[in-house]
Amino acid sequence: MSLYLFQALNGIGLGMIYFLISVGLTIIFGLLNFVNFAHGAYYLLGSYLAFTIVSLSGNFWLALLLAPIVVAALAWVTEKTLIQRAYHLPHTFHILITLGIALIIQELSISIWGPIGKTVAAPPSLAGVIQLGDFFYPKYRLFVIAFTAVIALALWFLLERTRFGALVRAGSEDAQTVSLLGTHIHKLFALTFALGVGLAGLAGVLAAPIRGVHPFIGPEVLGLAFVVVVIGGMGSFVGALVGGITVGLVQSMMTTLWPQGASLMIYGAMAIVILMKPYGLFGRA
Amino acid sequence: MCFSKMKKLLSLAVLFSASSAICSAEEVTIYGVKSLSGSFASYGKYADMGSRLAVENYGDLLGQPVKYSVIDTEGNAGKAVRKVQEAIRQQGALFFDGATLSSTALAIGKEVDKAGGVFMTPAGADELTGSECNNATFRWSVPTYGAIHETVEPLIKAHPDWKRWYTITPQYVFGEALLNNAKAVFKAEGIEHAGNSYHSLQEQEFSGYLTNAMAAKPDVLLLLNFGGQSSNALRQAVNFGLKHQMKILVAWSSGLDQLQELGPQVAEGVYFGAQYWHTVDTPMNKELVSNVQAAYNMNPNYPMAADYIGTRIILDAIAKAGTTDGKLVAQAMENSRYQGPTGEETVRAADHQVLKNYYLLKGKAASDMQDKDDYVDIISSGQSFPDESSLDCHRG
Amino acid sequence: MNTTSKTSIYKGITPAALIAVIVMPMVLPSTTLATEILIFALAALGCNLLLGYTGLLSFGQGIFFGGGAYAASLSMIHLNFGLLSALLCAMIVGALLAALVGALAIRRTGIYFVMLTLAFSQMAYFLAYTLSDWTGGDNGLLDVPRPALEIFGIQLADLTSSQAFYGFVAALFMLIFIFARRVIHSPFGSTLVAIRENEGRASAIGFSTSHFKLLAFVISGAITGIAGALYAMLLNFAPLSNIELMMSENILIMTIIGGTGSLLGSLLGAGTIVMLGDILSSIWPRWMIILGIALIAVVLFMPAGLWGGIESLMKRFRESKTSEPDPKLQQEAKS
Amino acid sequence: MNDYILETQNLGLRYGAFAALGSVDLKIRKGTIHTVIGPNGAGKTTLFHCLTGERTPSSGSIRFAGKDLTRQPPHKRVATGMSRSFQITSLFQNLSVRENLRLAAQGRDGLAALAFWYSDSQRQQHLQKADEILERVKLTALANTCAGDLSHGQQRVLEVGMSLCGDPELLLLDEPTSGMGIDDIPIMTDLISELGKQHTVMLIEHNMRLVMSISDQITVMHQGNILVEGEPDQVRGDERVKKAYLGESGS
Repeated sequence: MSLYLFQALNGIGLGMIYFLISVGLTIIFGLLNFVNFAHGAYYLLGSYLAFTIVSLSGNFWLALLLAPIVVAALAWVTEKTLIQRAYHLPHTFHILITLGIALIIQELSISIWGPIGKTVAAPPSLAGVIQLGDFFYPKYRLFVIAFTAVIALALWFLLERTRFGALVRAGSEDAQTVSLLGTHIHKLFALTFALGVGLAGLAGVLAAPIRGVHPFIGPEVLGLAFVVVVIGGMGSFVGALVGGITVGLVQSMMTTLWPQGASLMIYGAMAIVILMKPYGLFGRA
Repeated sequence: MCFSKMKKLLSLAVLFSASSAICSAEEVTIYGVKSLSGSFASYGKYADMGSRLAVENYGDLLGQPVKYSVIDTEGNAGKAVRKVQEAIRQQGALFFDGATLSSTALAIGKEVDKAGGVFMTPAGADELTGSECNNATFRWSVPTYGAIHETVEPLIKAHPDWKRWYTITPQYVFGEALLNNAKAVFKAEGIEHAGNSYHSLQEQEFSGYLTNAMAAKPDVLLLLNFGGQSSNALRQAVNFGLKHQMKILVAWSSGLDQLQELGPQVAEGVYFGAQYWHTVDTPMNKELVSNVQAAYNMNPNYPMAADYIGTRIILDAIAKAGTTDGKLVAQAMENSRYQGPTGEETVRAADHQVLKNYYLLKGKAASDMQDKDDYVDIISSGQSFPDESSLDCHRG
Repeated sequence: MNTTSKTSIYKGITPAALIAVIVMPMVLPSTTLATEILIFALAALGCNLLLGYTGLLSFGQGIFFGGGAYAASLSMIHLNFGLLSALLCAMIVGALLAALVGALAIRRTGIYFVMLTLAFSQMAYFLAYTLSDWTGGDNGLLDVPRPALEIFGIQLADLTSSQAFYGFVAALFMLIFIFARRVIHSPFGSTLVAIRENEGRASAIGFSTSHFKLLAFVISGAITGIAGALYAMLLNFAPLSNIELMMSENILIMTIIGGTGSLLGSLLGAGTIVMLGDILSSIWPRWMIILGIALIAVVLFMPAGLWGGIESLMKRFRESKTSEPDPKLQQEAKS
Repeated sequence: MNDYILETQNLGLRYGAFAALGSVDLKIRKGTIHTVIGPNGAGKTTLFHCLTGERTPSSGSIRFAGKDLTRQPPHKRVATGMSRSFQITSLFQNLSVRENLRLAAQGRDGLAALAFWYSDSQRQQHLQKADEILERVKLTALANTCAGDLSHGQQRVLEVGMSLCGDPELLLLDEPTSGMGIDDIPIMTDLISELGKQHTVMLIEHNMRLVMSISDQITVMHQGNILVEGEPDQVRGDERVKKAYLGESGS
C-alpha cells in the first residue's frame, strides 16, 4: 500500500472523529441559531469523565455509555438555567456566555483532576493493530471509524425519520415555523442543546485513548469544530460529515506534503470557503 | 582631574554605605516566577511547591528568615515581564527563580539583568546561556546539546545495530536546536538519518507523521517535541504499534509528571531523556525526596526539583557573598561547585550554565514497578556540554 | 448619547477619563500596572469602535495589536526609529492590516464575519510564528528599546522611568480618547451607529455601508496598533502571545465587560480584567472561574457592561423613580 | 426628452426555470402617483426589488431620469434621486425620531459622510431637513422619542418620512399601509396624496380604497408580467383584472 493511499485512509479516519466533534455544534447552530463556544469544554468534560469511569470501573464501554449521558444532562441543566436566557440576545452575548461556561468547566476540571494530563487506555479487546501492507493501523481507530459511522446513521435516522428530527429540521430552515410550537419550543431547544453537547462529550470519550486528556484541549477542539462546520455549512448535518472528512484528509495529506503549513491551510481553507461560498458547501442561507 | 576623582570617591562611598545598609537591614526575598494559572499550570504548580519548600527549609539567611513571594505568569510572557518589572520597581526585588516558557525566561532575564539581580531558570531555550545570555541569568537545565548527546549516544553505543533513525521535530527554534544536535551526533557516529517530519507548534494529531515514520522503516524513532506534544506523539505512536517495529526515544521528556500522565502501558520499553529522576542516588537528592515527602506526601518531579535547587543555589550564593547585592551574589554563583540533586553540579562562569547530569531512562512494565512512581530504570547518565570555546555567549 | 448634536467632546466623560488617568497611578500598587491598564484600554477603545459603535465582533484585534508591536519594535531595532516615528509606523501597519482583514471580512455578516476574523487571526499567528527571523518566533522579539520622547531631535522627556512612561502613555491615551469621541460624534460616527442599528436601512438611505465598515476597521486597527507598540515599549519585549487568538479574546472581553458603546467603559473593562488577573491570580490560581462567572453575569444581568450598570445606577439615584428602559440595553438589535 | 422619470425595458428576473419577472415595460410619468397592484405572486415585490437595487435583474434595463442604473447598488440610487420605504418597518429603533430623519438626510451625502474629523452638528442642513420633515409628517412632538417607542402607525409614517429626507425625485413606497390599523389609514392616505404634489410616487399597495382614491395611474401585474395599465376607473372596470383576482381566490 502506498504512503499516500494510507495517508488518505488515515485522513478519513481522522475526519470521522472531526465529524463527531463538530456535528453537535452544527445541530445546535442550525436549530437554535446559537454559537456554542463551550463546545470544546464539554468535549473536555467527556474525556475527563471517561478517565474517571475507566479508572474506577476499569470498563471503557461503561464510560462510552455513561459519560456522554452525564455531559448531556449537565448541558440540559445549563440550558435551563443559563443558555435559555440568552437566546434572544445577539451572537456577541452567545459567545460571551459560552466563553464564561467554557472557562468555568476548564478551571473546575483542573481543580478536580489536576493540571497534569491523563491517559485513558483503549479497551483491551481493541488494543492491537492490524496490518495493511507495510503499514499498521490501530484497531481502536478502526473501531472509532465504525462506531462514528453508526452514530452518524443513527443521527441521520433521528433527524430525518422522527418527529423530533422533523421539528429540528423545520426549525433550522425557518425559525418562524418553530415559534408556532408555542411552549414546546423550550423543550425542543433544551433537548437539542443537550443532544449537541452530548455528542461533544461522546467525541471526548472516543478521542481520549487517542489524544489523551489535557485541561487545555478545549480551545483547540473548538477551533477545529468551527473550521469543519464553516466549511461544511453551519447547521448542515451532511456538511459536518463532508467538512470533517475534508479537514481530516487535508491534515493527513499535508503531513506528508507540507506539514508546517497544515494549520495555515486549514484556516486558509475556512476563509476561502466563507468568501467563495458564504454558507459553506452544504449550508443554506 | 582632582574633581573627577573626588566624584568617583564620593560615589563609591555612597555605594558602600548603601550596600551595607541593605546588608544589615534588608531581609532576603526570593521571587518565584511560576505559571500557576493559564495553560502551563501543570508545570507552575509543582515549580512553585519546589521554590516554596526550598525557602521554608533554608532557615535563616543573613540573620533573618528568608521570604518567598510568588509571581503568577498566567502562562503569558507579557504579563510575566510586567509583573517582574513591578516587583523590581516597587519592592526592590532582585532574586528570581522559575519561568517555564522560554520566551518568558528570556525576557525576564533581560529585566533582572537591568536591575542587577539574579535569575535562575529551568527553561529550555539555549539562547538563555547562548546568544541572549547576560550577567543575571543562570540556567539549571541541560541544554539541547547535552540532552541529545546523553540520550542518543549511549543508545548507539549500546546497540550498534540501530542504524537508521527517524526524527519528528516541532518547527521552531527549540525543535531545530534539538534536531541539529541530533544530526551532528548521527554524522559523528555514522548513523543514517532516515528522515524527519516537521510539525507546527499547535499540532496534536500525529498519525500522519507517524505514518511517514512507518514508511521510512527506521530502527529508532526519535521524538524531539516536548510536553503535551511529545505525550500525544508517543501515545499515538504506541497506538499505531510502532513500539513493536522500532525503538522510540523521547529526548526531552519532563520526567515523572509526564510518565504519570502516560502510564506504564504507553511508557513500557520506551526510552526517555530527563533532567531529573527522583530515585537518583545522591545525598542531596535523598534529602530532597524526604523533604518533599514530608511536606507534600509525594515524590519530587522535575519542575519541583529544578525550582527547589534553583532557589537553593541562589540562597547559598547570598549566604556565601554575605550580601544581597545582586552583582556580588551572581559572582558568588559563578564557578560554584555544590552537591545538587544530580550529584556534584557546577555553575560555569562563562555562560552561567549549570553543568549537571542528564539521564537516559527506559520505561518498565507495570508488573515490574516497585511502587506507583517506579516507571523507569535509569539506563545511563552523564554530562555533555558544548565546549567553552564554542559558546555563543558574549557577556559585556 | 443618541442625540449627539450638543455633546462637547471635551465635557462629560472626557474629564472623567482624565481624572481616572491621574488618580490611577496613585491608588494602584504600581505605575507599570496602571500603564498596562491604559494600553489595554486603548486596545479596548479600538475594539469598541467596531463592536460597540458598528456592531462588528472582530476576533482580529490581536492581529493589529501584535502587528503594531512588531512594526514598532522592528523599526526601532533595525531602522533606529525614534519614539514617535515608531508609533506612527505601528499605527500605519495596524491600519493597513485592519484594512486588509476588514476588506475581506466585511463581505460577510453575522457569525460568518466572526468566523472570518477568527480564521485570519489564526493565520496571522501562524505567519508570525513562521517568520521567526523577524519576530523571534516563539521566543519573542527581545531587546525592544524605549526611546526618549524627541521632536526634531530635541529631547523632551526621557521615558526610562516607569512614571515618565506612564505620563507619556496617559497623554497619548487622552489624545486618542478625545479623538475617538470626535469620531463617534462625527457624521461618520453617527452613520456607524445607523449601520449597527439597521444595516439594510442605512444602505437604503444612501450609505455605502461597506466603506463605512472598512474605515471603522482602519481606525480601530490604527488605535490597536499604537496600543501594541506601547505594550512592546513597556515590556521591552514583543512576545508571540501578542498576536495569539487569546489576545483578541481578551481585548473583546475587556470591551464587553466594560460596556460596549461607551468609551469610558473600555477603560473600566481593561482596568477590571487586568486587575482581576493581577490580584486574584496570586491568591487563587483558579481565578479564571471568577472571570467565567463574571462573563455570564454580564450577559444575564448587565448586557450594557459595567459602565452601563453604573450609568443606570446613577440614573436611578438621580431620578429616584423608575427610569425609562435604557435604549442601549438592546443596542445590538437583530438586523 | 420624454416626461417619464422611470422606464424599464424588458425587465426580467429568473430563478432557474422560474421567471419571477417575465418582461416588464413600466413607465412612470413625472409628477404622478403610480400604483402597482396585483394578486399574490404577481411579481410586484420582485419588480420593486429590482427598482431599489436589492435584486439584480437577469435581463432588461432600468432607466431613471435618463440614466441607466440597472446594476447600480441600492445606496448609490439615493444620490441619483430615488428613495424607498420598506414594507416591514425598518427604522433605527434605538435612536430618536429626529436622529432617524437626520441620518436619512445625511445619507444623501454618500461618501462625504465618511468625514470623522468634525462634529455632525456642524452639518446644520441635515438637522434643518430633519425638522422640516418632522413638520411635514407631523411628528414634531415626538422628535426626541425613541423610534422603537412609537405606535405602529407612527412608525409607518416615520418610515415614509425617512424616505423623504434625501430630497428624492422619485419615492418608492412598499405597501405603506402594511399592518396599519383601520383608523390610521386615512392619515397615510392624506400623507401620500400630499407627497404626490411635490414628488413622483410609485407604490405597491393592497388597500384598494387607498389605491383608487389617490392613484393617477395603476399598473396591474399578473404572473410576472403587466396585465393592464390605466387610470383607476379603467382598471376598476377591466374584466381581466377581475379574473386575475378571482383566479387567486378561487385556487
